[in-house]
Amino acid sequence: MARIGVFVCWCGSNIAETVDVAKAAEVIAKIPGVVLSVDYKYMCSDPGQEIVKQAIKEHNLTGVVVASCSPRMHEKTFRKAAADAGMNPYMLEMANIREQCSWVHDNKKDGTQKSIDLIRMMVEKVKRNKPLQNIKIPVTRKALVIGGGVTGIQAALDIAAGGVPVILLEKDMSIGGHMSKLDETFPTLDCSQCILTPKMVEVAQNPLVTIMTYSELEKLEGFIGNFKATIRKKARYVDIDKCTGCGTCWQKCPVKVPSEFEQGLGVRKAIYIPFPQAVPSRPRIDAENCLKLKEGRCGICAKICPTQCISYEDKDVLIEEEIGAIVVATGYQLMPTSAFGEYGYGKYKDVVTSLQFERMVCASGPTLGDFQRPSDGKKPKTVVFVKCVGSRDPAHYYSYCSKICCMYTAKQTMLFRHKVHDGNAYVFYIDIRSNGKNYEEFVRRAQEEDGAQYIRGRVSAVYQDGEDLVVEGADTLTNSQVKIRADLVVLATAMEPPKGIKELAQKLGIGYDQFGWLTEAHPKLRPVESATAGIFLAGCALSPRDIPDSVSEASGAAAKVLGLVSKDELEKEGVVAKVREFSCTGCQNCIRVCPYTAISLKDIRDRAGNLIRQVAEVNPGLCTGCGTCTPSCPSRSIDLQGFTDDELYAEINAMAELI
Amino acid sequence: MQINLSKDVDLLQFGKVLKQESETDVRKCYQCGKCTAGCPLNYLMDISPSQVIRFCQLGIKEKVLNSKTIWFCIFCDTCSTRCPQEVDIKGVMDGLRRMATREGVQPKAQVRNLEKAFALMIKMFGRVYEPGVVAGYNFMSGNLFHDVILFPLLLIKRKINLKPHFKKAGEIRGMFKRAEKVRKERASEKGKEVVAHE
Amino acid sequence: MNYAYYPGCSLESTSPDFNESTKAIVDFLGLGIGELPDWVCCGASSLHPSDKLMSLALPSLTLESANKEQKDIMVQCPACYAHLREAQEALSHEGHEKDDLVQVIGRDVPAKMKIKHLSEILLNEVGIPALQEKMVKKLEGIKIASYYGCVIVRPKKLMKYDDPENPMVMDQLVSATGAQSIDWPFKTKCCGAGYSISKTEVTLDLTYEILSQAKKNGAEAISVLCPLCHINLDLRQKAIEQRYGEKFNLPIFYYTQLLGLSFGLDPKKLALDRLFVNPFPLLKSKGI
Amino acid sequence: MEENWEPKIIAFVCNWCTYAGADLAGTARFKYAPNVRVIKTPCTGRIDPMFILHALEKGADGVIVSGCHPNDCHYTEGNFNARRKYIMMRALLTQLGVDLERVTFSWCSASEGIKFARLVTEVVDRVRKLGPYEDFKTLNREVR
Repeated sequence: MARIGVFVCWCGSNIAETVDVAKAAEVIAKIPGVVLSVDYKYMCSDPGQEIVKQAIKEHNLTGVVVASCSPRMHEKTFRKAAADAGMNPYMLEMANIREQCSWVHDNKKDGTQKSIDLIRMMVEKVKRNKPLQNIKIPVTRKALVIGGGVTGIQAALDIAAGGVPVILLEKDMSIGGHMSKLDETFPTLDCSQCILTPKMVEVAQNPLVTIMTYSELEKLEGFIGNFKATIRKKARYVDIDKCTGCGTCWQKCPVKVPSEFEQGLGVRKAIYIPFPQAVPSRPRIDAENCLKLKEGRCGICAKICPTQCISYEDKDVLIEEEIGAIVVATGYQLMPTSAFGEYGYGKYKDVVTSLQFERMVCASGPTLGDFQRPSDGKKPKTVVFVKCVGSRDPAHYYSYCSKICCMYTAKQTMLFRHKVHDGNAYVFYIDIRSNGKNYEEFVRRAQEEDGAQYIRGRVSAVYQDGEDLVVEGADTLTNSQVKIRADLVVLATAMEPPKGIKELAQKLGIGYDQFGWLTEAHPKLRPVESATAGIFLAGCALSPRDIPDSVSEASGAAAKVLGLVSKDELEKEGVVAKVREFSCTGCQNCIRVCPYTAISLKDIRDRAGNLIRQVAEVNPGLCTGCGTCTPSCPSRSIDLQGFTDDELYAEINAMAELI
Repeated sequence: MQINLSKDVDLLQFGKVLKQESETDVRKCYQCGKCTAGCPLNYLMDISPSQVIRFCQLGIKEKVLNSKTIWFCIFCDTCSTRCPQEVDIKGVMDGLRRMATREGVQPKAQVRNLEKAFALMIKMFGRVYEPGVVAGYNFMSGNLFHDVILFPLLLIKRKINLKPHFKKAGEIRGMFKRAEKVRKERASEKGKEVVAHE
Repeated sequence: MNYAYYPGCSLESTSPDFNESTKAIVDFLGLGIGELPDWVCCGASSLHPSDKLMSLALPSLTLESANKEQKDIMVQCPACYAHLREAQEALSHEGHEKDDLVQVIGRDVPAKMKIKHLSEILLNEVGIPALQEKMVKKLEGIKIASYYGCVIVRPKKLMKYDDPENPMVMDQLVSATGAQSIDWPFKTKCCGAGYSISKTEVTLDLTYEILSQAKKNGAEAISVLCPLCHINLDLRQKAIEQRYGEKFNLPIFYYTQLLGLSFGLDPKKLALDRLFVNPFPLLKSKGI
Repeated sequence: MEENWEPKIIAFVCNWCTYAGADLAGTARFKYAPNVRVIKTPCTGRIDPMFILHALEKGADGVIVSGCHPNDCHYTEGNFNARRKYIMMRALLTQLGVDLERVTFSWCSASEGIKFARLVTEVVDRVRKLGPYEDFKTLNREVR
């Protein structure tokens, strides 16, 4: 038989003014099961809490209802008090007779009546409450960072700085990402290599960081604190532990291929490192183009390799890792010029992407910084920069703004003018978005000091006319058409999610938007978390960002990871769903509606191990207690503890009879 | 130029009619100017296509209905094809022309006479009898000898067949009448008086 | 294949050469496409702006007769093509517009039939291999710029013909003949046909650009699929040369004529003699 | 209709948006009709259509279901599930001959205290016009 104690609070005059607390307590006392019903001026005060604790002990109460302010205010306070008095905290409920009663009604009769009802409802609920235990989940003290760009590198460094081992996973053969391809960076014009390569070395040398390049996530199982990641190390045909990176192989290799790192502007060999500062500075053989692997001819590299580290029989390897938390920093890719018909579908050599431009001016680029245009090596004197190519174009491509183009275009006009002092730089823009520290000043500098000619309007078409390119644009400020004969056209093409991102997101069980950008748990308050517990997001994986934003998000995500793995056990509220196995039919409705993939099928076998049937099983680690599964169950076999059908129906009954 | 938006403009009414006529939403336009940039006839226009859209956004009807631009537009559709915001600029020009016609605004370019000539031909013969069109056009535009030099050439090349052919002419005349009627009804629904167009 | 041929007014009057060459190759290929009986004007672009309703009603009549014959429609003139398509759209979507239309025509018109341009039919339904089997002459060595004009490719949603920025249908047919179809930027630039009569100088300005671009890209002739484009580039080429003091002397072929030549048809049947810019010197120089 | 009858309204709300909204109505002192009794659930996704029927059966004259706005759900998609169920529910209610005027579904965020206050008053007025809800109770009696 339940022994409920009820404590009605005056909250000074806040409640007492419109609720006859004494009368309420008195009426409630008559409810069967209520052994004690008192009122007090300030329940939340220390003496107030003492009253509760004492009562629990003296009357050995099985449940408590505190009728005062909103549970959002003091539920924790009172549940702690109850726990201190040796009662299961989930056996205490609050009736909200302040925010939802005394403060919104001014007629004392109504107020009192409503308070009595509200308390009554809670009493009926508490009678049926079951003691719940908070859930404890063990945590693996190891993190996985997916993506070895500047974001991933920063996240790995920060996590390692917290003393936690990290695996830095990169699908390409070197870490460094897009930033390693840039020449100089806005708004400070310091050289990208100079600030990035030290970080690359630092992360490579950090004993807590394991870098896995040319590897991808194959499979992910488990849940927060307890992930099991399967990683595919793709065949590299070079044993990077034995290899010294001496470079004899790629000097001797006869095959020349356009270099991905140089955006197709330079060449590489079939065995190669992408760029001199690559980390690890170890080559790989590109199987599509290697003569040995294609036709069985050649094989020079293996012959001349001083350390015998090349093996043409190399195969992909699968590695399993226990992981506690994951940071996804998969970055972006740039739309190629070939996507844009009005700009020549990439058939004009001298229409390039902004990233190609970076390589053209970069001192470590294919021309070693000597500024030449791709078609004929001529030094361009007139360069036209076109912004919002593929961005802000819902009719054909993407509706979003790629965010960084305004800034890097301004930067590129400067780089150009520093190479060609008497050159003309034209920039076609719709709006200039320079909201960042020293950004606006930077854009002004490009125009005022480096003489970039900004034209407000879009470009309708670009076509080859003899040696030159003709740019047909508009200047909407004078409302005139403008034609420019240019030597080079640079398209600030849109940033888009990298290929394969959706597949990866599905492996991780995290959400993405219609474009493929990963979605954060909350756009404002949980910007670096995914909806799946234990998986965090940073950088351009979420949407276009510049380096400062990406790096700060990396640190943010790292902090989240450290917070998570800092304890050996996670503790979370006991309000989770529970399956009644005997009646579960395994229809999987709950599995379908669960937003957190917290429910799965479990086999039930007899002693002989034969499968009898399958039933739903809730993973308390993943369950957030939303209760969406409960109404979806046709056989009433899954129930949300703390808000069970039993408890809620009791509330309904109590209310309906009384009011 | 000064516009008193709070006084001179009936944006709602104008916007509604324009949307009906052009089946497109000018509010989508963010003035990137790509339409102007690609327009083959911009060099003849008094205000650029993107400006026309802008004035429409502001609801300044007089300006657009009295512009040369709407009459110079040749419907090559380069603008609409490349517009990033799916604004059918051509459709807007088209709609504005019809609105102008309805409100009896005198066209600011010569093209209309040609249309009338065409319409006349079709009424008469059911098919366009091109020498007739040219003649009719010249007559209306008061430039009787325009292009006449070309006729001998055309004749030599047997490129004009001189006998007009009568096809369903009667029926079509009937259709013109009914079209007039329907237009009147629609217009009266919109509570506008109609300047019939023949 | 079950098409009826809708010539349209231009092909009837000012562009008989297009008309004849079309009939010539259609017969030669034995596609069995006869002319659609009692078709009427499509109310082309110059009626359109002033009178939307009529510009939909007229082509509806043509759709109706095609329906009577239970045939799909084969068109050559892009303007007609566009207007038939528009009428079809209007008729196949319930709503205000359709109601008005029905009221004007006096009855509802079912418009389920296919409407296709001959070039599409040749490329997609006959197919290059089948065409090449029938080819006896290779037009080798002629550099030809395929010029589409605006109407056939725009608006894409309506015409569904080919990529408006870089269409390839005609290019493929032209290179099938052995001629070299060059890549150039003005394939779909407007020729100003709408002003051919009312504001000729405008047309001249625009066509001049097109001709000179073609020449710059090494074209020796231009292939077109639109009667109005043809008039402007061919008939008015002299005027253009005078206005800008620049000689072009670019023969303007209809793609049907080029195909006809490669089929070894009689130039007279293809009405080559009707072109203003005499194509024969060029053809001779290439030994065709 | 019995003397001085007052409509009984029961409101099923989610913890994160509407319950907080109701609290805000309190802290801001927006007055509303006292006829409503709020039952808190973690998420509208938890609200079983049967709750609504049960409430009506047990003598409620009107029901409010309210949670986070679309896309604001604390549990990302619980409220969409709720909406789907509610659509089904409406069909069911009409089947059963329950006047849909008695069951109100509304989004109400944690910042919309005033909206909650108005919602309640509005529903109370509407139900007051409809009069007490007897059908199910009589039905029950017959069954018994």
